[in-house]
Amino acid sequence: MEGFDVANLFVSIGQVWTGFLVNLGLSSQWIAFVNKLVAALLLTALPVTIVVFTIMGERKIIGRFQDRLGPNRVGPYGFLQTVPDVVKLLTKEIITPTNVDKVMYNVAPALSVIAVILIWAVMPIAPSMIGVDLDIGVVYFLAVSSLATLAILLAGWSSNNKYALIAAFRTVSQLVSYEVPLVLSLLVPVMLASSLSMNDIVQAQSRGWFVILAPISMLIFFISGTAEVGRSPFDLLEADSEIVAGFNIEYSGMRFAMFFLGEWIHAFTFCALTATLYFGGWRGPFVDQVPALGALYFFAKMFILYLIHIWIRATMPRFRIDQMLAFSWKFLVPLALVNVAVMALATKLLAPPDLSASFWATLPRWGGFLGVNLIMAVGTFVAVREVARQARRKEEEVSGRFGSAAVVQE
Amino acid sequence: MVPLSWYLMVSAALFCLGIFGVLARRNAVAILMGTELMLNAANINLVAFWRHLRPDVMSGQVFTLMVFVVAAAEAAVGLALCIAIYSSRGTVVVEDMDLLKG
Amino acid sequence: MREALFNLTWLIPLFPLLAFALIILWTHPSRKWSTWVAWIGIGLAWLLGWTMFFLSWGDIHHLTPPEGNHPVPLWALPTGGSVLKIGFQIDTLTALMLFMVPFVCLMIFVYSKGYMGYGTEHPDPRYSRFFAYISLFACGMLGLVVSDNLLTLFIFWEIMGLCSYLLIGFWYDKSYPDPNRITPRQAGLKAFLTTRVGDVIMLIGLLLLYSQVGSLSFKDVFSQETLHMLAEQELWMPIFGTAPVATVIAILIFGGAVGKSAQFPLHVWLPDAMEGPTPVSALIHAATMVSAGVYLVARCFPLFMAVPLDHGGVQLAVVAFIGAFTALAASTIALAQNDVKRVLAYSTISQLGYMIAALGIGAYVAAVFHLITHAFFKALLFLGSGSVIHGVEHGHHKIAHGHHDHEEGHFDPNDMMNMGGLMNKMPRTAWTFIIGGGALAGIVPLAGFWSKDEILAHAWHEFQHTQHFGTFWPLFVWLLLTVAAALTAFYTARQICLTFLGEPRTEAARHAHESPPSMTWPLMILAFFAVILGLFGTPWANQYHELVGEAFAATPFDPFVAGLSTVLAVGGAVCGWLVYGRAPLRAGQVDPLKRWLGPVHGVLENKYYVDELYRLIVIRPVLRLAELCAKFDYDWVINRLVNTIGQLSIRTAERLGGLDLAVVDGTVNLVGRAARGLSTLSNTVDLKGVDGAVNGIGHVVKAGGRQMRTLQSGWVQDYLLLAVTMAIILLGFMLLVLPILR
Amino acid sequence: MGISHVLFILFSVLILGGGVMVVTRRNLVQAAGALILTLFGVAGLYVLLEAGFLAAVQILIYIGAIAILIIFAVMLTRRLADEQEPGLNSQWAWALGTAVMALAILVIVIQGTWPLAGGVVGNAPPLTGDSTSRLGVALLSPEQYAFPFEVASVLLLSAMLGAIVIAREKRH
Repeated sequence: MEGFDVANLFVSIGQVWTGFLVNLGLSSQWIAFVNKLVAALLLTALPVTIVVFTIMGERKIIGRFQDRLGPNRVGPYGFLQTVPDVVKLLTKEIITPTNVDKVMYNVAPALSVIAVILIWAVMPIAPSMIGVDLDIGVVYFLAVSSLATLAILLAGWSSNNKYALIAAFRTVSQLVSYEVPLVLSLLVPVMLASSLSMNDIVQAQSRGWFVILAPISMLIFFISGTAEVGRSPFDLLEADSEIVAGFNIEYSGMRFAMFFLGEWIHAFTFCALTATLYFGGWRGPFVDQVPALGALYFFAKMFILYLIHIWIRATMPRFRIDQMLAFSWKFLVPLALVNVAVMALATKLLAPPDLSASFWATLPRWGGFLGVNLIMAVGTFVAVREVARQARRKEEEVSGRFGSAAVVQE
Repeated sequence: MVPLSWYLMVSAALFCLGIFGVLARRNAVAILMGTELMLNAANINLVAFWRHLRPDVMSGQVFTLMVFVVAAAEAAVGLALCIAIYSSRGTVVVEDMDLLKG
Repeated sequence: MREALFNLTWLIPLFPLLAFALIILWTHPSRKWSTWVAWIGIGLAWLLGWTMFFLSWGDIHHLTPPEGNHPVPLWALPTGGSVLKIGFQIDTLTALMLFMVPFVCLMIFVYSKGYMGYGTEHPDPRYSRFFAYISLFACGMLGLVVSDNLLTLFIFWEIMGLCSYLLIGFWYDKSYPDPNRITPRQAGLKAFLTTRVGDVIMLIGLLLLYSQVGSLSFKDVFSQETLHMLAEQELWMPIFGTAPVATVIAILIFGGAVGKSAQFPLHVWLPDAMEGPTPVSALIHAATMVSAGVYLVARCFPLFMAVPLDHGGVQLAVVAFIGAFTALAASTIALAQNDVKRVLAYSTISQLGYMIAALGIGAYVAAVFHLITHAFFKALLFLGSGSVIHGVEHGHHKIAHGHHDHEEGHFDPNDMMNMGGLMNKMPRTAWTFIIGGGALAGIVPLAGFWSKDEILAHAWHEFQHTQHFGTFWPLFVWLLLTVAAALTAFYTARQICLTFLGEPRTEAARHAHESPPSMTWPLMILAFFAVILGLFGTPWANQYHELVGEAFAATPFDPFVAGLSTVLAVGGAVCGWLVYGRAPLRAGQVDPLKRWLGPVHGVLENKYYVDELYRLIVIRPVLRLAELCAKFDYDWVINRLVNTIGQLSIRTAERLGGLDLAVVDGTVNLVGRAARGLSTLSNTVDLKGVDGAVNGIGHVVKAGGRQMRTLQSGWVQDYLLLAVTMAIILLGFMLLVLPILR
Repeated sequence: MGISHVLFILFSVLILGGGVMVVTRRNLVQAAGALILTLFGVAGLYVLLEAGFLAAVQILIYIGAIAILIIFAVMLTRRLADEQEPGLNSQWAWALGTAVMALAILVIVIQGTWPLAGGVVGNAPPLTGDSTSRLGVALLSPEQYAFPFEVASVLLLSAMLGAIVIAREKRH
């Protein structure tokens, strides 16, 4: 117990736990095995635990946004509302419609949760606190999150329901479309850190967060992440006014809850990823002295980003499907392509960060990157304005020619 | 370490499954799946040879990546063809397509 | 600084290429933007080109080939076993070409704006496309000039071939009432196919070179060791016997030059290529593309020099002979042409013959000198003729609009017989044209005189001082070229007189007017250069020699030759004036030359019937062969074949059966009835056995054919199954059975 | 027999079982699902072969893109009647014979060079350095595979354009 160090909280807890196992008389192989098992369990439990709080928090906050109280019956200020909800979902009858493809119907909800939880395996939560520091962490996360697409497709198809199938088609086209700008914007932090490992990317941000070096890339990532998660304004996968409910229309009870769970975990997981890739992850003041603080910073950043998420959700109306696809292919993808090219050039031209250099010596580099991003932003703005003007001109031409008819139609 | 021959055997079996799929399935999309199996079998071989014989030269992995590219291109074009054929003939059953009959 | 600038060499062809891409992809809807993009592209190339030229003038010793050139390696492609290096280079020859090519191109680009009718009511419908094509064309020529290896040279060479096809056939929808007259579409095809013959020969040469040397970069190929090695090695060929490899390669590469530079016997495309718009004629067929052939020979000159004549190196003699022959023959044809551009076309062929012949007798500097001066004054002449045509066409439009009567079914603005008296209507065009004509004719002191004189002097000098006395070819070349010089002066005078002097012979010529400034300014600038360029190459202070010919001995000034050529040029011109200028032709009057030469004139007018000969011995057999192949393909497909064989077999079987019957019976009858039993038996055997067998074969074949038909089920999987099964059986045989057998 | 052998057998079962289902299932969506199992197994083999990047890319490209594309195509070209029709064509017995023959030849050849009885422990040279970064260097250095890499990108682009052109609905 003499080595217990509050600064290295998690390491210390690990030591205590290992000591406990040694006392039980286990061999070192078994200890490693048990440790891995426990770590996996904890990593699985972590997002599932967080989601309980985020659901509650989101409902409260959205309530405030919409000028109402939100849940306020169970517990103090309604803070325990989630508990009866979960109980209700667990105890509901599980209905399996006839003529469904049994295997896929049952696999799909689980897959949708697994795909999201697997991402947490490479998430650096605090210094030296990461499930597994894969040297291809970023590619791993991309690969794993592509499974969520599969889950949705399988669910939609196996339900043997037209609406579910159509919803699945729409969803998949949305997810596939937004995966392109997502991956392209992701290349920028990878280039800046010159590593695919999540841990290395966090380490590389010791001299400043990547959001300062590459704000446009961060915006693209955040927007397409929102679309990947399928939250407002991209929540077309459950556009109840158009396709009844979405790909999960035939699911009930716990199976439905799994989709629900997967989506919510996915939402804040993306916030966590944004925090890791662009906002320095667990980096913050005094982390080098007190590593345990890292987890605090990490979760704080994640929740702040999630707050923005909720804010957007409460404010923005839903996209129409063609608008949504056009936004990805005609705006985000070209911008992301230009962004990658320009940032690659900038990374090549502006000297790589010298960790020993003083803060002031690194300023020109930051300034250069910021300037480049500013130029891109202005260019984008000008281009979009020009396109919009042309579209308006064309529209005026048309309405000038068919002016009365258009008015009548409206 | 698993010996090289195991990988080769699995890959050979997968390849022959692919051959069978390509030759015996009626549906064009299923035939495409068969080709994917064959490509994967080749990939297993490439990576296994890379790891067991020459891990210092990256040719094996590079070739695998090239096969990925080719597979993606092949899937895109092949499936586009399937859809085009379906929209013009109403079927993707290969046996129904015999315009070249002698 | 200098090094850094030389490293930018690769940008020179890039600018026109970018212009091409920009126009094709984006700016083509706007004529204004397309014009500017093309101008800026070639203008930048011109600025860079002249920078390189003047830099290298100050750096001659650093850049003199073959050892000293400035390479700009760009890219190394791993290709199988070897690495393909692609790059650019600057040496003195390249620098000189960079002086000429982009500038002349720029002039032509500026001129094209007016010629293609920018800003008028009837601009060319494919105006922007025209600028895109000529930009790509300029890219091809510039890239060819700055290439540092024969492979990229060949690639750019082919880009030019493509562009010439596109540009000659630019007015592809044009057709003429006269079915014998070649249309632009056919002319483009003809140019493409004819040069293709030369290109294939050249490609074979390149392959042979690569197989021997293992590299195509100039630096490797023209190094002393390589040349020595190539000269030593012998190559055996079926008909020609053994020859040094260098000779074979040189002659094969020269084949490419023959095609591109329109030398006999592949010259037929160039006159017909005049069907394209006139700036294209100037661009392709005077200043740049045909120069490419000469440039190629000049570039490969070390290879041509590698084997002397007494070691079996006939390549230079071949070059000299073909060049001289072409020079003379083309200039005689030019005498009898009436199309203003066609005269120039044949004169181009003739002048290119001059250069080739000069290279053939070793007058490297003189050839390059003539290449440069000729490019300027021939571009000037072509553009001038374009201006004339433009003016006459406008005159024609004016009267056609006024009267609305098309008395002649088709008016040909190119025909000199329709012109006359244009001197007063288009003074700027006329004077610049006369300057260009003087330069072409070799009048002192215009550019053409100095360069032509140097070639003739070199030939004479070579004849007098040649090492291996007894070879007559320098004298032969000299004679041919001297005669050609006199003829050149004559037909130039004829052309000027017919076009500009006398009275207008048609209404159209009467209403012609001067072309817009964007057309006349290039003319004047080019005329300026046609005057002064020769002064840099006088025998007393030959800058060209200093620039490109360090390695060669200077040609001494020879008053006899200079005097003779001056007398011949002036005499030819005076003759021309006496015939056509003193008493100008009136409308409808017959060309006096036709009277005097009689049937010879007909031969000349029909270009020695070379086209007809080609039609007879090449085109028609090829067409026949193609028809035969088509027939075979259509009629003799497998079903038909099988059925026919089956039927044939049945019929044969019947015949044979009958024959057997008759023969056997007859024999039996002749021998006697004693053997009747035996013969009956024999008969039976024959009927059943032989007949049956023969019939059976027929049946089997027929049935087999029917069976084979079902093989062609149209199911892709059926074919696949067969192919895969066979492949696997073969594989098994090779992997499993063959080792055992072995 | 170590953990890697167990995993190998697991993945092989996944691969071959999936493969058999791919070629025999009448329901094409189920066949596609089986294809995904196979692809997973192959990714697992990559992990065993210490080619982690390839494994991730296999999942990303094959499962995330190609398999989904295939399922899309199945759904877009489906007729309800297809479910009752046989999945195999009339010559499937021949095809089976050919495939078995091929397998026999391959097994004999492999057995001749790398015998299965050579032991359960394979000896591969040790892996030096980070193979992912070495792969990246190999792909982008001009003297190695930069040119094939560029050609591959051109191939992808042209395939994409071709697919769009082919599958686009003709507008009148």
